[in-house]
Amino acid sequence: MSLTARQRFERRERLRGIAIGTTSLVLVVAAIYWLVPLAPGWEAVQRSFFNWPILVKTFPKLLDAFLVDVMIFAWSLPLILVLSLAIALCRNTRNPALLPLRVFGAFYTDIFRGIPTILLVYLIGFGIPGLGLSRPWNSPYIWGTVALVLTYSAYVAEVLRSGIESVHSSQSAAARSLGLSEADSMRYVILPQAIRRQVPAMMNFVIALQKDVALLSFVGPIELLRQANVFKSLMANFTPYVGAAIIFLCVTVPATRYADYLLARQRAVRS
Amino acid sequence: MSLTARQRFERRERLRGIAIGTTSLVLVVAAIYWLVPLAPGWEAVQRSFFNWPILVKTFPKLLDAFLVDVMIFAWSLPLILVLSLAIALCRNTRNPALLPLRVFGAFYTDIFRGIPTILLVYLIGFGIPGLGLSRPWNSPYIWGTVALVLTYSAYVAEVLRSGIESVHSSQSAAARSLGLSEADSMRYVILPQAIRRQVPAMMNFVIALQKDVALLSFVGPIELLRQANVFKSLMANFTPYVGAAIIFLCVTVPATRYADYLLARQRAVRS
Amino acid sequence: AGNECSAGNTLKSDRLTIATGNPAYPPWVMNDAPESGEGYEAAVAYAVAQRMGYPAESVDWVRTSFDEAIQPGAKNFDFNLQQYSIKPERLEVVDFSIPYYTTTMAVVVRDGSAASGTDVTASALKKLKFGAAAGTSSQPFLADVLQPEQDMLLYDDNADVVAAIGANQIDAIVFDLPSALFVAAVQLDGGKVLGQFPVENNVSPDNFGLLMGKGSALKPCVDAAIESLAADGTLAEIESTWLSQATGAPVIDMSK
Amino acid sequence: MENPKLRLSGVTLRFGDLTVCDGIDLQVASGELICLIGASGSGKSTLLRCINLLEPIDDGQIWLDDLEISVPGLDPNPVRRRIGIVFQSFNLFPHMTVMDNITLAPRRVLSQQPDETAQAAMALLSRFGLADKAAEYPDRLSGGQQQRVAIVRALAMQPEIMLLDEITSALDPELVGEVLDVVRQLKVQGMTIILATHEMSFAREVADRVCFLDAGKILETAPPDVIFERPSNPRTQQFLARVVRTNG
Amino acid sequence: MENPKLRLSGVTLRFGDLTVCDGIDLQVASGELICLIGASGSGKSTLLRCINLLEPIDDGQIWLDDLEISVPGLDPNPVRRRIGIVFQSFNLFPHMTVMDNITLAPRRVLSQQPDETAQAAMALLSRFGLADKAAEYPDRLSGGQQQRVAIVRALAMQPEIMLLDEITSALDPELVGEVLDVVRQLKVQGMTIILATHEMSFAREVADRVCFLDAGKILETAPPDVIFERPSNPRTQQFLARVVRTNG
Ligand SMILES: Nc1ncnc2c1ncn2[C@@H]1O[C@H](COP(=O)(O)OP(=O)(O)OP(=O)(O)O)[C@@H](O)[C@H]1O
Ligand SMILES: Nc1ncnc2c1ncn2[C@@H]1O[C@H](COP(=O)(O)OP(=O)(O)OP(=O)(O)O)[C@@H](O)[C@H]1O
Ligand SMILES: [Mg+2]
Ligand SMILES: [Mg+2]
Repeated sequence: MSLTARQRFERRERLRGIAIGTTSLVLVVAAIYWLVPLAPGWEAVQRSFFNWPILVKTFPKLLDAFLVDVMIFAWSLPLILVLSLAIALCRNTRNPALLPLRVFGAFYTDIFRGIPTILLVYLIGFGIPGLGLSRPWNSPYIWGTVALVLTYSAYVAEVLRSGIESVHSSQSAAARSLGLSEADSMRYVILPQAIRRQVPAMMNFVIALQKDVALLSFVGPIELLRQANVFKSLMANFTPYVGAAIIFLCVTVPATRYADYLLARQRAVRS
Repeated sequence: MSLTARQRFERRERLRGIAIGTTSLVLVVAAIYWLVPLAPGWEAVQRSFFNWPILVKTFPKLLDAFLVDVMIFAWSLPLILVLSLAIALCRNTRNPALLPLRVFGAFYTDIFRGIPTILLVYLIGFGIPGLGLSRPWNSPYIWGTVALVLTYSAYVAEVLRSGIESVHSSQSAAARSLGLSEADSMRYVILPQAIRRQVPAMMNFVIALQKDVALLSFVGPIELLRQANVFKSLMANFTPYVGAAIIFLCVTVPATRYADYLLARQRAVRS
Repeated sequence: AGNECSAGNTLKSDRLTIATGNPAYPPWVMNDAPESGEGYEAAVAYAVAQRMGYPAESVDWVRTSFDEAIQPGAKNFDFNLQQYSIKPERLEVVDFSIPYYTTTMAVVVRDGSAASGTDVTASALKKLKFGAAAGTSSQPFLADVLQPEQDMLLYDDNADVVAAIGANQIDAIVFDLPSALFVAAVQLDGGKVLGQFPVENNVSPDNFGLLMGKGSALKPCVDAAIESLAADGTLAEIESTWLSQATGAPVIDMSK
Repeated sequence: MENPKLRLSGVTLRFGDLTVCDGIDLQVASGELICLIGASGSGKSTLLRCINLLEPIDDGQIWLDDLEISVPGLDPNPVRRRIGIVFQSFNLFPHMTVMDNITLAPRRVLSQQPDETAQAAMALLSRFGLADKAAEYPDRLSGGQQQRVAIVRALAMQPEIMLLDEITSALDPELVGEVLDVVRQLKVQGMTIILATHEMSFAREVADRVCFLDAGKILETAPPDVIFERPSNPRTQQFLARVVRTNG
Repeated sequence: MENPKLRLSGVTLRFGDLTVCDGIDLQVASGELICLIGASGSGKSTLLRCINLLEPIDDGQIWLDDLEISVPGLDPNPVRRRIGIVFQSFNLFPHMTVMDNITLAPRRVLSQQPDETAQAAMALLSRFGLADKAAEYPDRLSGGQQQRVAIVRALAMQPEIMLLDEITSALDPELVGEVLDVVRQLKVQGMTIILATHEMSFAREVADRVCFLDAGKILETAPPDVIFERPSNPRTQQFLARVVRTNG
């Protein structure tokens, strides 16, 4: 099929863009590749951060430790979603009798976003077991997770709340006019739309959570970043962190790309 | 003025809500106040976390250290906003010739969200100065800030991007139809609306940034959380963290309340 | 196992649970393997255990961070050693044994750097930019005793301080002497102990004690064990095996 | 009127200082079709929303048969089941197929069996010529189709009264016809209908009575002939004069 | 036609498989008022967007006076300055006052002095009876007022052609009148206008020529008398029959 004028023009533009892009990429990479090693401290930096033998030596143990992250992540995420949803719903009530819930929701997000997570992890991870719980109920996994869930759900609740508010009130009017209860109209009509709109913002937090699982290490569990930290201390070398970064990127990049792809497809299909 | 039936009903409901709320609050507080101290470990926990003499002794120094946070925050925030805006605009270009910018934007957000911030802080905070910069150009304040800005701008760019995408395309059509350049229609028409919509999400990150300034302490600066950490080690006591939390809350809670108030007022005035 | 003092008072009956850091550094613990008994603290731990009636095979090791060691709940160890300085503030929440090692502070610089030519006097040292590992005794020492003119920088651990001096962000580091010797010799390229602070005059004695939970019933047993180890010269012997002699590091003149 | 299906007495609603419904009295007999006409902002939509309890009224009463539904604190959902409403902007649920849009409420509120609901929904869809659209998402439909789906969705709850709020004003003139046909059908089947509309000619054709609203008050209620030929209120006269001029 | 102000030749636009404009030929003389009519989805809005270069066309050419504006890669902004467009949904900028809505483009694009622009804007606002609304935000205005502001906003750029896309279809019948009055004014002042509309009676009154669009093609172009009285194309006949029936 022969191309129209516009298609030819756009193809030329696209090619030009790719050419410019590739050229500049190559230039930048070449500059980094040739110039950085000329810096006087390059060898030392390379030894500290990009040390192949150390990477090879530590990587398997890092992978092991990553399983702990995966585990904690896997059970924290649903808890965070449930709790943040509950808080967002609290903040969203309109019924005058439910004022206390609104106040509670505002308090909750203010406090748990405002307190440094590390304090919360200490306070809950050490403080609550310190009140006299015995094993297994004093497990740092349990209480560290609680602290993480409290913090993150405060952030995610705000994201959900603005999603809920962004669904036009006419949708909820339509749902309630059919006789659906508040709960049903929230569940079937408002939330599905709200959540869909907030996927990029939620992805931000999923990625951050994936990394903040490391906060649990303050109260004991040895997960990926903690393991990298141990290796760093032991070997006085930062390469294990590079190993950790590789592991994280292998998980988060495909996840975000996939989420973006789903969103784009959804946008293309609908509307 | 006499009240209508509805007003009477709503006032009754509201009073009932306040009554229930106050009662449950009192009950919960009372339960905590009377029951928690009965726990066998309460005294130890209190000594470790809520130690009045330690709080009094450390608080002034914590406040001093907080100035460092304020400073870093003050110069990081504008940098983050500018950079994240640039990235969001890159990701948002539609021009086929600008494909490389889009790809760059996607790369940037993927990488800098995906890499553990601590690695970035080490890599940039120690690595770049280690290449052979001399004082003052190797300052941890400079390079730590760079690391922080790179990470945060990746997150904030995603927030801005979804804000920009949420402004209906008819707005940009209207702007461009008047002959406004792409840049002008972005600046005067799209961005003001996008940013306004994303205020709650941005607040999330402003609050998180306020606390994550602490990441700079990995490369030397003694800010609030590091100072708390020093006191914790010195005194084997977590109370200084409570002091730090109080300071943070004193800043973040009024800030969020104020942002919420502005948003609510805006919503009431407009539409 | 266990002698009449310790029996029945340990976490696990007939076994002694000892904690150290994660990781544990040389020269205190070699190769991050306390079970081998190699390294000063590993050796001391086994010696103390021995005196308390626990042969090596009755000893279990666990790892804790500093935070876990001082948290208010039940401890998962009988005693914990990772160069904990005995400080009055800490005694409020944990117990310490009598000191098993006393050391002083030392200054590490990079050989050939401008700072390596500094006079070993307090007034000359004050002009340097110092760094230290946060949470060690170095920080209060710098803040209260030496009081350098420029703000000090603090780091998470020795590795980070070493990186900072490598990046030329600081001129000098303060460590306890054994750590200083080890860092200068092993971790830091061309590192050098510029000088050590005098032990006398109460300027900087740093006493390491075994850390136990507040009110631990084991404290008298542990104290007795350390006392006897000190008395019969075992401690000195272990020290000479694992800690390099501090010869060659000049004593810093605090009066100038 | 004896046993009116719906009775409004002194219905008043304020938004802050603005009185949007101002002491509205109205009785609607079973099977009657009432048209509300009036300028934009005169309160037509708000009145319909009040009847459906989407806005709690400040004063006055609303009876449905013998039940006072305006009692503060009354559970509105059983009432809303009996009153269907269709909005100007359709308000279909964009994330659900047409079928799900229609069957959601019967399933959740009337606790009907899924297949039973689906059958009933298909029957309704066929009746309005939409049988082949059951699996589509709303934004794949034309405006007229969307509006018919919205009507079907309300009918699926088997309401006793239908409130229709300018259901044609978002449609292009070709599509208006198909939606108005649906209203004619409903009337023939004896549904009680209140219809807010700007389609004067349609109001004239189908209404049993027409109410002219202005600034929240019903200024005139009369059979269409009377309203359109010899309106008694000067404001009504003025309004109709202007509308007829531009509508040509 | 000699020296047409605007000339379209074979304008074609596809969205994927859908050909929305299908070889459109049209010449518009200076000062002429063309009405585009046709069913929803026939491509009226899209054609106007093509002329304003909001959609880059796939094939064909568009000339404004002697300038071919459809050249790929041409900077569209100087062209857009000369062509004003007003959308069905107004698309005012909600975060700016009426005055800022109007003066933004003159200030940024024509680099006018702020006070000069403000004066010109006030003059236009007064002409359309909006002088007292200059400081309001758009959502405080009625639909008719918003639409008039949108027209003023386009006029403030002193365009040579105005494209008006169903500018009355979001308005209630009383408001329609005031907006149509504006169009009559513009025509009197000699503006070249292309107007997509469903208001047949208005098209008939003001148009110099009417184009009937169907499925992206102009099926018939003729003076209004001819189109409305004796349309030659069967599809036009059918469309008009249905529209006139429901429009009563
Ligand atoms: N939630 C609200 N808050 C404040 N004022 C409102 C609200 N809803 C409606 N109004 C006001 O109430 C008045 C009546 O609005 P309503 O929508 O009922 O008019 P209408 O007769 O349906 O008009 P239209 O023909 O444009 O649909 C208007 O002045 C409107 O601005
Ligand atoms: N961005 C787009 N992508 C895909 N299809 C589109 C797009 N914009 C418009 N269309 C399609 O192009 C066709 C013509 O649409 P257009 O809006 O031009 O019609 P119209 O004549 O203005 O209709 P109306 O009277 O409803 O305004 C429609 O079928 C529409 O679905
Ligand atoms: Mg209405
Ligand atoms: Mg259109």
